[in-house]
Amino acid sequence: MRKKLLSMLMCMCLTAALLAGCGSKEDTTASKSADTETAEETTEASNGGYALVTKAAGNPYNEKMAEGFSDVIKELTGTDAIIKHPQAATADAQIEVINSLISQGVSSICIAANDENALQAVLEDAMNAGIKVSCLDSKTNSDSRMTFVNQAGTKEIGTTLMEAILDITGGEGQFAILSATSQATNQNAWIDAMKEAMETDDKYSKLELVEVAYGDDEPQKSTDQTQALLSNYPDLKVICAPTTVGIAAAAKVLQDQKSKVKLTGLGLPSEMAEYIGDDDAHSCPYMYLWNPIDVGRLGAYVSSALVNGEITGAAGESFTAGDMGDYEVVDAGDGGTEVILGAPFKFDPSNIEEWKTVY
Amino acid sequence: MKDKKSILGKITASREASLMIVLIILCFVIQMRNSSFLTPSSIGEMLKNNAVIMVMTLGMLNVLLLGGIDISIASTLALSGMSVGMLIKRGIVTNTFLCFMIAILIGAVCGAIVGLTISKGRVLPIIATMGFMYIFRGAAYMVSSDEWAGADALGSFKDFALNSVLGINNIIWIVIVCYAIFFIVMKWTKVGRMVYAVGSNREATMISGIRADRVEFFVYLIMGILSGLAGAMAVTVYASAQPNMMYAKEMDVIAACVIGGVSTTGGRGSVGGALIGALIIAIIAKALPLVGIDAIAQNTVKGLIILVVIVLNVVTQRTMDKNVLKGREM
Amino acid sequence: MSEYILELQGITKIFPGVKALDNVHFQLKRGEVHALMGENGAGKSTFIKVITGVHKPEFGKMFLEGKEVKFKTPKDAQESGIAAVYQHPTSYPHLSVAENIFKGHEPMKGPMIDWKKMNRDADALLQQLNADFKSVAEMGTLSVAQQQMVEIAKALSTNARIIILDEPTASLTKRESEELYKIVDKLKESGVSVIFISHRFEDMYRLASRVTVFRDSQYIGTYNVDEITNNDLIKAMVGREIKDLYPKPEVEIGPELLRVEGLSRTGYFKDISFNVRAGEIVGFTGLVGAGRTEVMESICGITKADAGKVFLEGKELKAKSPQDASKNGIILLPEDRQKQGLIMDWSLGRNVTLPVIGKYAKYGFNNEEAEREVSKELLESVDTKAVSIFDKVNTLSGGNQQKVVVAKALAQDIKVVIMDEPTKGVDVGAKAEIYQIMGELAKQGYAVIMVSSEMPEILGMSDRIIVMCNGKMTGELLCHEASQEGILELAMEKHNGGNNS
Amino acid sequence: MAGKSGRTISNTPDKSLKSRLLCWESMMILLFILVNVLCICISPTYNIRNVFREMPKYLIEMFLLFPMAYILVLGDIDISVGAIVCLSATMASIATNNGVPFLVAAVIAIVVGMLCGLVNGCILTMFTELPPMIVTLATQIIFFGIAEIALGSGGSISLTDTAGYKAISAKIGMVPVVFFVVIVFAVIFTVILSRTTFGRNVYAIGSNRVAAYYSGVPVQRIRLLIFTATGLMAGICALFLTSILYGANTTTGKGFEMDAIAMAVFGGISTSGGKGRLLGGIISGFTIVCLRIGLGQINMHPQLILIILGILLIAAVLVPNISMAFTKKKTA
Repeated sequence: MRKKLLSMLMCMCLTAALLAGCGSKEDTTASKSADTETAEETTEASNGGYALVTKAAGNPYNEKMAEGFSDVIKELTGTDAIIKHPQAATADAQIEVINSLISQGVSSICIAANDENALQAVLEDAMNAGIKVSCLDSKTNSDSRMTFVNQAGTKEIGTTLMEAILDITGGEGQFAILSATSQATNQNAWIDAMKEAMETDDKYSKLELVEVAYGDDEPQKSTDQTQALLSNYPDLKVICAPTTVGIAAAAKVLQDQKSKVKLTGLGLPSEMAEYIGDDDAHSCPYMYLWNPIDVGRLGAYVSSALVNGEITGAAGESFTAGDMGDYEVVDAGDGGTEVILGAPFKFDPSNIEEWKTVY
Repeated sequence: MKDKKSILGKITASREASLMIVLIILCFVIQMRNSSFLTPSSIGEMLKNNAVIMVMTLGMLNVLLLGGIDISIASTLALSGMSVGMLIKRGIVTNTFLCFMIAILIGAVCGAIVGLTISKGRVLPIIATMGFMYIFRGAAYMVSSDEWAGADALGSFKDFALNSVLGINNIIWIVIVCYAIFFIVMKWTKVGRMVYAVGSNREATMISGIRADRVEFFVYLIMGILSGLAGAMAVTVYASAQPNMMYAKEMDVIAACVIGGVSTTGGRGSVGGALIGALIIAIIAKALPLVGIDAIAQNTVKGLIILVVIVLNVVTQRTMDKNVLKGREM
Repeated sequence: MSEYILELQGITKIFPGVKALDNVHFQLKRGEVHALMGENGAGKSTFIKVITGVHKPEFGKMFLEGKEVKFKTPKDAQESGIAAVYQHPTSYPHLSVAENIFKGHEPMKGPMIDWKKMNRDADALLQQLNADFKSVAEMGTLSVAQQQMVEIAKALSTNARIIILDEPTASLTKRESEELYKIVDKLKESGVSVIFISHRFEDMYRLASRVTVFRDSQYIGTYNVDEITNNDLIKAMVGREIKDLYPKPEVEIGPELLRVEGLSRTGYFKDISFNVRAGEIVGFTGLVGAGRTEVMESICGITKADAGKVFLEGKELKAKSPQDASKNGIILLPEDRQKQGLIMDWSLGRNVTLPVIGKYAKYGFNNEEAEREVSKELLESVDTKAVSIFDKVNTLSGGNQQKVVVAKALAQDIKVVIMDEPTKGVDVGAKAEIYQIMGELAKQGYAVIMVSSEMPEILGMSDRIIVMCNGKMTGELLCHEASQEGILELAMEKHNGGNNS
Repeated sequence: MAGKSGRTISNTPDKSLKSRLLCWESMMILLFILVNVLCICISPTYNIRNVFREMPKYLIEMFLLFPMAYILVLGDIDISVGAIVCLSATMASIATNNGVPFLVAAVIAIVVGMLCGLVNGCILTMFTELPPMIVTLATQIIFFGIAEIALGSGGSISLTDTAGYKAISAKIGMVPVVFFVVIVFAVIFTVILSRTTFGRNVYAIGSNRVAAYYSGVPVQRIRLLIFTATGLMAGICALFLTSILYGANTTTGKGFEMDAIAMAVFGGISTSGGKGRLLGGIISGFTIVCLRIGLGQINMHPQLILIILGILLIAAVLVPNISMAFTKKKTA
């Protein structure tokens, strides 16, 4: 009797849980977040479909990218794109997601990689299965992609940030970098580009990089690190945070303490609107970012072009990305190719009000 | 002669006192390396930045006193914080006080569910809270609908953490009030002593007329309420609500308690000990970047410090026991 | 007003599957000490819990001072002036003595606990009981006897009219029991009625005026203590006659098996030397806390001795763990069956074969069939009352649990058996059976060491008696030259000097 | 020395079909079938080929389930296994990139894992007062920290020579090699726990550590051995993980300990020690894997999948408790 009841309850529980899952799917679709298909529609998806794999769920930057991606796919094919978030911001979790997409038989995967090399095996599998693999936002190594949608050239970002630092410091003085985690691919590439710019160009010679601190993209740790930078380097003039979580945490610390130290870097306008301003009451005179919606849109166009055979991902090819204009596939310098969206966009007090509602 | 012995005896016999010495040594060493450490503003920053963990440590103290454990608290925090963040962002609620109340209410509901599962459903705390860790965290993501509530969206709510009363930051006031309340409750009220009683000998409570299951429910409820409060605090301190906020921070809270001499098997621990434990955790987080330990080695050092402190706890306890035995006349 | 302060009629209490009390009656006169006797499992403890409101009976009525009462919670009973001192100390080891005494009815100053008043009141109560410790001491650091005293203080603190003592002397020594008797006398004088549960006849004779006997959850009868003989009482309790409680067989003493020389452990015992020969039963006695158990644990490698040597059959034995000791044939039957002796939620069979599974295993794989065979044989040989070897141990009574512990020891290759308080919490019927087994062991040529606080069994079963006091051996007596008084004198040697740290 | 009363005690075990069918394990098998039927219904792409293809990533966590089951039965817990996987994978990758042959790298991974487990075991057996949860929490932070230092500022390492690793991530037909390895280990670990003297001793320690010690069970030696073996299995897990990741990074293995504990608990192994069988854990492990694959294929939000797993985990413990209370009330 007891066991029977037990088994019944267990089964009921399971079905209830699953129903709950399927039920709330509608909400998430409505808010354009997760899965865009109901179970029946998956049949279509298994015969094709365009998939985007983000770095993690619950991040508005990724959401905006996904938004742009699905809009374009809807426009081009009339079907919904498959947006997949991994369970955590790790390469491990992305492998599970990509495997699942291979099973579903999608025709293209566009991925923002959490680790440059770790996805090689599974992405090779995907390509062997005839799936067109491209990256956006954050690349994988050249063996495991056909091409990469780069939000802005790495070198360009490096020099842009160095220019900003030069401008804010007034030409000389100490500055520090507050990064995300020590293994964040993008951040490391940009920091390297900044260092390279310092070495190659004489005008940066009076600038001194005192420390690269890591806030692990956690508000608490980023706050601790920022405060430590302030007390360890009393002569510090600028902090540069090329990460959305870090820049917001640092901006808050500086603004709350009414510190003389200024901030720049890469951040989301909606998160940073509060801190951007020319006067002493604001900690960040200006910062940069690209439009994540456009990154997503270009990613979709690239996926589509790859699937349609317009491009194969070789350097020198070109394609039309709807109203965004024509783009050319160029050599990325790592043995693979990339498509560069454009220059990073500058957010300053004159335009921040306009952009903070967009993303 | 006897008085002398008792003062010395008190210091060596009280875990809080010996931990206090560790704390002072720690502060001294850091101060030697970096003189900006022991300044009012630096201490204020440290307290403010660790307020969330300090508040939750009080709840965890109660849970551990019962011999239980709660690893769902960081998820409860995220759910309440995220809910408040979204409510403000959508313009539904703007009053700061109301926001705190809502956060506490959400925390209370989470705590009540956990408490019911453990006290009435007789599910082992570690398993129940592991399940709820996933559930509440998932719920936080659902609430967020993959958005953040940033500084701009939070309006006047974030000012709470900036303002101060009598020169002490609001957030630190919350911590002080919480610790004061718990210090009194745990020492001077029946309810507080009941928690100790249930943790010390659960079977005996029935005879003393204490309903152990109610105390257990109550303790997890309190834990939930404090996590909810901490959720709102985290949002105002960092002026940002994200669904993955404070991910895995429950371990820091547990570590704070254990460092503070709270026994994980129940019955032993004090508010003072929890405070010192939380302070040691706070100092570690604050000081490691200050004393110039390479960023990449900071985690290793943090782990080593925790390990050394708990091993030290055991070693001192053993020598204490041995000394008692040696003193025994035969 | 009725003659009886407390009267229970037709009480029936049913637990899932068992009738714990079946139509039980009880009457308690004002100011009397009333003994409640019966074997373990007879329903005494359940009965007490009904009186104190812990259990609610299915049928029956309860009258307090002639008025019918129904207790919903233990608190109701407390407020009506009923207090109980339970068999297993129900204290909170991490809390102070004062808090233990006043738990549930702390003196308050507004919403806050008045610690000062609580400590003061507690000290006053303790002084009344001639306690040698302070109210601020941590409960867990006290000895069992001291904890018992706190329990009594706790009962007194509620100004109870009825105090129930559930086996208060079970873990007390003779001298401590005497102290307790004095306290009970004092209570009686002040008009408090006492219900007294005990397995010891001397307690009953010394204190009670009337005795009620339960057997198999049923009421058997109430007798005046001075009108009933020992044998009749046993018959009422057990339902049959027990002729010889201490069946000590005549055994020829063989060669020396175990010799201990100068064994010491800081803070516990010092310079212990003795020997045990084959076929001999050596009784170890002394007050609780004299260090007897600790000596045995050191011999068996459970704790490390600081100095001294142990010889088994003339060869030095350095046991570093109980495993080493049992491999060499020294088996300890620990004092606390439930915590140290048995795995309570395992079956009988599994428990019996736990130390010897390796012996029957092939290449490390268990031979379950052989294990079942062996455990059946052994459990039957000690006459365990159980249906199947798959029964769980926690369904057995204390005496039968002890038999399982014995069976477990017998499964191993033994030379020396150390029995630590083998009859603690065991009822009369099972006690006799355990003595029987002890005698058989000696007869088969094993050396037996019995650690016990119960004077009659020490005197009744031992060939030689070793008395310990405060960590030291204070005397070694041959059976025929020993007397209760003589042993007591040795056991309290140092205590008279007032040195009780 | 025969019993005088001549009372006999039965020693024939209850071998009835009913008692066999109504155990937790058969419930788990039922649930496993149910989950698979459900997955087939909701996902058109849920078939054997796809399941086997997606499985390796999940299967490698099963290497941790086996020793974790032992640790839980002991009444201990180890939350550092994920960190050990990370450290082992890092060391193996570094070794390979320094030109060490695959087999030696494999040995390095296993030895590093074993050493980490040994550290846990030594601390816990030397200071028996310390709660395992806290000790392994500290070592978790330390092991991840060491891996972080070894990985350097990049935080990631990529294999330059993947030859050997490709061999262990290969497939035989459509079944991946790792599946066979897992099955072999499953059989070994299950048999040891349920059939051997060692296994019985593990249960004895978990049920009553003091009584086990008094009965001559070498408690601390067994604990040390099992914690070390856990490290060893984490090393093997790391090796297979490296073969999928072609390297290691600082997030490798994060959260594996919770997954392993969840699988074990779901399979009926209590964290309070002494209860449950590994077979249940293994079936529940496969059930969870299948469920995750199925739900992944219908693109369910990952956090929603976690919510479902959380509910299942609590239900697995709660439902029997409630129904037991229910039946108790009925008979009373």
